[in-house]
Amino acid sequence: MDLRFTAEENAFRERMRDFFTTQIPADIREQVQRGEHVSRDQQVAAQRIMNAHGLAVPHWPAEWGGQDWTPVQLYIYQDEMQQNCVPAPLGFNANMVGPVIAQFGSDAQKKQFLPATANLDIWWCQGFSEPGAGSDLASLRTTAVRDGDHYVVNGQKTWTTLAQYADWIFCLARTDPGAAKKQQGISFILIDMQTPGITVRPIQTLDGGVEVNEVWFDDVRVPVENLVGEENRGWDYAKFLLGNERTGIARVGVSKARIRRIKQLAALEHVGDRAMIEEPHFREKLAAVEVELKALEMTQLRVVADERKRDRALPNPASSILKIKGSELQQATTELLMDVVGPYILPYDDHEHGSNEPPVGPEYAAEAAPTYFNWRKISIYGGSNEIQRNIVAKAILGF
Amino acid sequence: MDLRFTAEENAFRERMRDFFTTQIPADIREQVQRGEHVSRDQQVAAQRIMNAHGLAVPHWPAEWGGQDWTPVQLYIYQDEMQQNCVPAPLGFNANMVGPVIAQFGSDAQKKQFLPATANLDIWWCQGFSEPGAGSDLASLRTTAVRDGDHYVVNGQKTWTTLAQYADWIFCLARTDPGAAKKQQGISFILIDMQTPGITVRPIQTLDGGVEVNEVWFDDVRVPVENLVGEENRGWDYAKFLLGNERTGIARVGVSKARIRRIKQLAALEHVGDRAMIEEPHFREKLAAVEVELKALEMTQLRVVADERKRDRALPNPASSILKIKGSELQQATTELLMDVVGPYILPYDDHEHGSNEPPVGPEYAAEAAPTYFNWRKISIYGGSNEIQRNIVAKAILGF
Amino acid sequence: MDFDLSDEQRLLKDSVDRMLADRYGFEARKGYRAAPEGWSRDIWAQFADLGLLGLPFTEEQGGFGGGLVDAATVMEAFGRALVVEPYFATVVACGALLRHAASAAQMEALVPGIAAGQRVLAYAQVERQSRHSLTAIMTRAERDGDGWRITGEKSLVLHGDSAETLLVTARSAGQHRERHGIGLFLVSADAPGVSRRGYPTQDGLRAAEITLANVPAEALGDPAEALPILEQANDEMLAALCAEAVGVMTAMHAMTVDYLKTRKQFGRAIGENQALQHRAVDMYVSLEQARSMALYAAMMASDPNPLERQRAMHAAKVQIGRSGRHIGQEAIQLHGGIGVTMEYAVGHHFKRMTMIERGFGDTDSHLAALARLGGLIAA
Amino acid sequence: MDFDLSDEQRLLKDSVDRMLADRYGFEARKGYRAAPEGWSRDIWAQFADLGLLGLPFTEEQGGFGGGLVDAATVMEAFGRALVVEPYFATVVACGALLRHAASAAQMEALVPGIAAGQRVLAYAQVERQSRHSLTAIMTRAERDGDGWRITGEKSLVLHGDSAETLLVTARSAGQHRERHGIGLFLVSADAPGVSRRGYPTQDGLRAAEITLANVPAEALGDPAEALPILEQANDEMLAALCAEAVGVMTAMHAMTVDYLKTRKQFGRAIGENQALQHRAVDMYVSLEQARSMALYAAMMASDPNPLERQRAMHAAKVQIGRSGRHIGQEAIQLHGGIGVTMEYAVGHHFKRMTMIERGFGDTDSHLAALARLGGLIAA
Repeated sequence: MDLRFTAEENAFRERMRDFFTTQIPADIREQVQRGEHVSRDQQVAAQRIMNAHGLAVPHWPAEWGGQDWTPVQLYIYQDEMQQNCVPAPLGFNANMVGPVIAQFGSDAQKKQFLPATANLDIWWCQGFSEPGAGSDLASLRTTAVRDGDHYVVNGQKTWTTLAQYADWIFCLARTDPGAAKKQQGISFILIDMQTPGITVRPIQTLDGGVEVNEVWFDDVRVPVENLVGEENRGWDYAKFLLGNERTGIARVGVSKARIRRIKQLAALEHVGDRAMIEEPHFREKLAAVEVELKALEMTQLRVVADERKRDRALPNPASSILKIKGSELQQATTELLMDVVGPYILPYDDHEHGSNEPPVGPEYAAEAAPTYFNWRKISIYGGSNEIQRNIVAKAILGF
Repeated sequence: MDLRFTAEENAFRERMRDFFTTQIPADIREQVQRGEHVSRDQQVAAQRIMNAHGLAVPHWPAEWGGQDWTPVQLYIYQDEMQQNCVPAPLGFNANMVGPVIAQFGSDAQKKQFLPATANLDIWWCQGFSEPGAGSDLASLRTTAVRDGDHYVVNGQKTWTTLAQYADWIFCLARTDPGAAKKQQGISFILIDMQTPGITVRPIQTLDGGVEVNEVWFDDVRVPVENLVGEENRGWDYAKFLLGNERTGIARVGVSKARIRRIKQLAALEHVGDRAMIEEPHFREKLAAVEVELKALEMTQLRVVADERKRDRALPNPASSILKIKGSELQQATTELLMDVVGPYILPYDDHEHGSNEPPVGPEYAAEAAPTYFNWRKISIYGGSNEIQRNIVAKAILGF
Repeated sequence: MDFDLSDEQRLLKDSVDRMLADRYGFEARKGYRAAPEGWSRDIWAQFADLGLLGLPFTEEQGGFGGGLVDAATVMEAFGRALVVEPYFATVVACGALLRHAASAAQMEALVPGIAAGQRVLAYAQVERQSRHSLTAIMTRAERDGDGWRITGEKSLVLHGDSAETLLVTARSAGQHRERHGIGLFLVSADAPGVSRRGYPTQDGLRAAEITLANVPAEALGDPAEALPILEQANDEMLAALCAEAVGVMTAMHAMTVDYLKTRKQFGRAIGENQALQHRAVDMYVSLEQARSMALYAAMMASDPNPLERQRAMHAAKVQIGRSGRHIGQEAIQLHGGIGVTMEYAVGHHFKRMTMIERGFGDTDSHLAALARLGGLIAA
Repeated sequence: MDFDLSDEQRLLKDSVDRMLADRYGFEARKGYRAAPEGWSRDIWAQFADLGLLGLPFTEEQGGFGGGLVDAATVMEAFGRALVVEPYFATVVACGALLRHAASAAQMEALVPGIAAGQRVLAYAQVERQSRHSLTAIMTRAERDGDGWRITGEKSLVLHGDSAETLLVTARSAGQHRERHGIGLFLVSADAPGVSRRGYPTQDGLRAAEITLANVPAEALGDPAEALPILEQANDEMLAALCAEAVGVMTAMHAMTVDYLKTRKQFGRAIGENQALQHRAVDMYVSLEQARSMALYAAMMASDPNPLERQRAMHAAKVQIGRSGRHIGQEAIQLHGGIGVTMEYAVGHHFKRMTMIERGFGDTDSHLAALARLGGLIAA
């Protein structure tokens, strides 16, 4: 047992840090640091730089742009990306549909989609959730009925993140309504968002932004060659996809970056005569989160190390722990940020609707409350923390 | 709405405080304040003084020694008793078997038992719980089989508090094993602890003391006149009994007294150059508990005020809230006491086994850890906090 | 001791509840917020008709002689419905300031207009650096004949953009953070030298940044010794906010329980999961604790002993903050996805609760202040 | 980075686990505690046979050259079984002190006896007023020819009643709480002037109050500059305690999950209640966090940078304390009645956990110290 990083691993970290801090435009990283959403153009720009350096999809098969990295290297890559406020390659592309196509897609699909997906020439969104389904994903009701060499898709998806930016959507749709179990008879289908019959309606979230949407399919005709893998086996591909994000989910680097920022701002904010960072109570609150975060980082490294011994096709229930604790700590940092900002969390900066006035109060104040509001979602989406607890209870504790 | 006590109520409080602080021997109250158990003799002495002044069983019917007090007066009486570290009249007598006999007993039983019960001439213990039953009280297996003018009792009870001191035990026993529901066919029977066939085995608890026991009944012959009320209706009487303690359960006065003591000790203990009570972090921890305690006191007063409008024979589900929060806060104070005592919580003072050496460290240190250990029970006994949550979920929230 | 509402109080409560049930649904509220001022003058007139706007003033002054319990009753109902009109600013905050500071003549000049719904007031107290301190005032008041001239910048003035009249704190003497030297001044919002920038707040209300450049003003009470009155009024504001918060929490809890009972997943109501039931129970315990402390705050906000009063208000704000945070976060979590959208009411309550939790001193600062005062229980 | 045990470490772990499984059941442990010294010399001899008592010393010194990870492996196993023998006092605490302070000659004189199980040591550091401070030392050391004489009172000396040899901190120079002037001294427990009062501790171990009246002693290292070594050794003790705590927690969690699965109430296993399952999951998350931090502590306890090392140790003790408190309280609560009796193992684990949580600086004091050092993440 040697819990330190090797010299090679430390050198790799230096290389990553150097790349992220010198190659990704500072304005993009600063915007992420402030807690603001990046624009579509910024997301595309950052990912293309990474892709040009072979760093957008390092976990993909080598022939499609992957690097042959160890789990520890992948971890370091992700950690440095997060700590340096670099927007991660679009998850729907890099972690979701890309690996599914690489694993289960036809050769034609791989050629058509993988390079464009890695380079964010295609912006993907995910059509899994449906109204009323929530965590019971398999109860989906969207149908795809075969009609000649097309599927005709009808139904409604919801919580479709950034559908307003998307070129394509990957969907689960029911192709065999008579299947014995609800998990059967579902297919995994790729759909061009330009196809007639698709309607996108934005849903405004608590922070005032639009990140998610409802998407309707009204007799949408999709060529059968857009089916991934076999018909009626979509549930298997979806499980593969959902198990893919195992360790980065804790987002320790994101929390570290935010704590660093909180400490910087707390040196500027004063309570009475004293800088906030000098307040023992506040320092102890911060330290308590730092302790849990260090523990989570070590937990994550243990899971990463364990990955070498696991069948990568099987989900790792330990990732549920990373999700539970990681989301709690990310949420805790958003509250600490509000502590620092103090009364100036109150004004609502309506920049989404074109307000161009300077912020009320310090410039760092405007995103504090929206970030807190928005980040309540991270213990809900991707399998709520309640679902994660059910998974741990069953898969680890044996209930 | 007027949330203040009336002048009459304040005068009543003064009278109670005066009585408790001048009539109950100081050594007994100091022992309670230190967190030590009182002896059987001390318990009897205190209760007899109260009874001589008509203050042992004020909530009983007037003809058996009760006072015709309002719920608020009863609350003030209890609060002053707790705040002044007076050992409450034995609960098994005053709140459990006494009211049951007064309500459901025969005239002969009332005459035989009530005055002696109020005066603690009889020390009662409770034979409800059985091994393996836990909160599922009605699954009890102790039997009482009619044989002429006796019942023959066989079975085992557990968690029988202070059975080693008891003269009599009130038991639930199954008299009709063929009853349709497990709550039916149970009878409420009074048994002299001197009867042949009774064995008491002490159970040592975490604090090292013996508060609870196992009690075995081996062909114990009990005269039929010791049946309370009707045969097979014991479950109703037990429910009446358990619903009787509704508001005092929060034990706000006990927590107040302990916080007062913690503040006194924290002025004596030093961390570096500073008295512990001057440490901002410690003061804030204390204050946080004081806030919740004040809220609980107000909650308790609201429940007390509500009592006037309620059928006193029905349990009040709001008392579950008092139980949940009251036990949490009592337990929180035991941890604050350990905070103050610091390293000297470590020595185990084996006074139960006749150690007569002076305490290691300050004299107030010895009880800190045992109190913490012992008080874990208060969120378990009398219907665990999990059971209380089930009650609130069903009876108040309508799940 | 008596926790029952009087007949008058019950009447007040019923009429407010009825009006809100009729006029203040989720969609209706959206409409009021979309108005130019961010709230509805029509609803405001209804408040006047119901006597709510004159509530805290005596009948001689043109009001209805309501006490803090009456105010709490109204505010709790407003919390449930998330009322966006400037009731807190005009009636609670400025009402308390006027009652404690204004002369009979000043009352006579102002109260009828307030009670009739013709005059909206705002309390301009916060400054850029003040962080909830009542003494960190850099705005200056200088004598000008019989009157005063005010110069300075006021920030986060609740409903400061739609108010006709401003009550402004300013320093006529003394040093920064000194207790002596602070006065309360009456300023007309359209006086020369007043410039205002209004904006929406995170919880759907409105506020303004206000610059005062040599603006003519009238003193309310002693121009250099207003602090005790500001503190008294501040504590009454806190009591009202606590009551409003209880309304907000009550609504969040009720919506959550309702959602758990009706939302079906995996073929059954999610509320059949015991883990979620227990969490709803813990929310309920938090709610009842908050309700108790809001009552305590209403009782203690007029306590003649300032130290006891302040201890009580710190404690109340701490309990409200903790309960509100717990209930709010759990309400969102248990609602799942729809909890984080603007399309469903619970998120709006969560946002209001967050701003109450962190407004007028956040939970940590009140806890620290209470600890400095030695807590609630004397050693 | 490599989290796997080496072959030697796995061998060590297996042999310790096997021995404890054979010899250290709940009833057996009760017997060991009933012995006059409160622990078993027979078991101690077995530890010697397994090489555990010489573990931290080099082979040249007569030991086995184990590192902090080996120590952690042993201590975690001991935590699961609640070992009552003086391993922490003799091997972990005094072992670390000797390794850092003793001369080759002193090592030669002491280590073989320790490794063979013939010599028990205790570390006499705490004093009545010191409250975990390493510098609050009033015990005096005065030069006496080539040697020293020690006078003072030491308190809460773990296994001080059965130790043959004491390592005593004393001040040969400097003022109270000054860093300079502190030395570490070797004292024979049967030397004239040593009087000891042994007593049981809350967690079933033993400790002693020790009075030293002009007792002859030998200095270990510099008699006035031992503090850095005491700090280094203290951090190694903390790392070992963290590992032991993980063992204690692991056992409590396993017992609780097992109990939930087997205990039946209302006709079914109580573990079928989802609310209880989720609480067992939260305990598991706490446990894994603690396990991670204990590994971190083992890694950082020998870090050459004292500041980084101390930050890490404070953080580890905080995490261990929080996780241990959470897991311990929940384990008792979920066991119900049997959890609060001495007749069932979980309560004994709970008591040991409580003493670890509050020994060697409680959670609050380590958190405060970490905060004073600026936390773990640089701004």
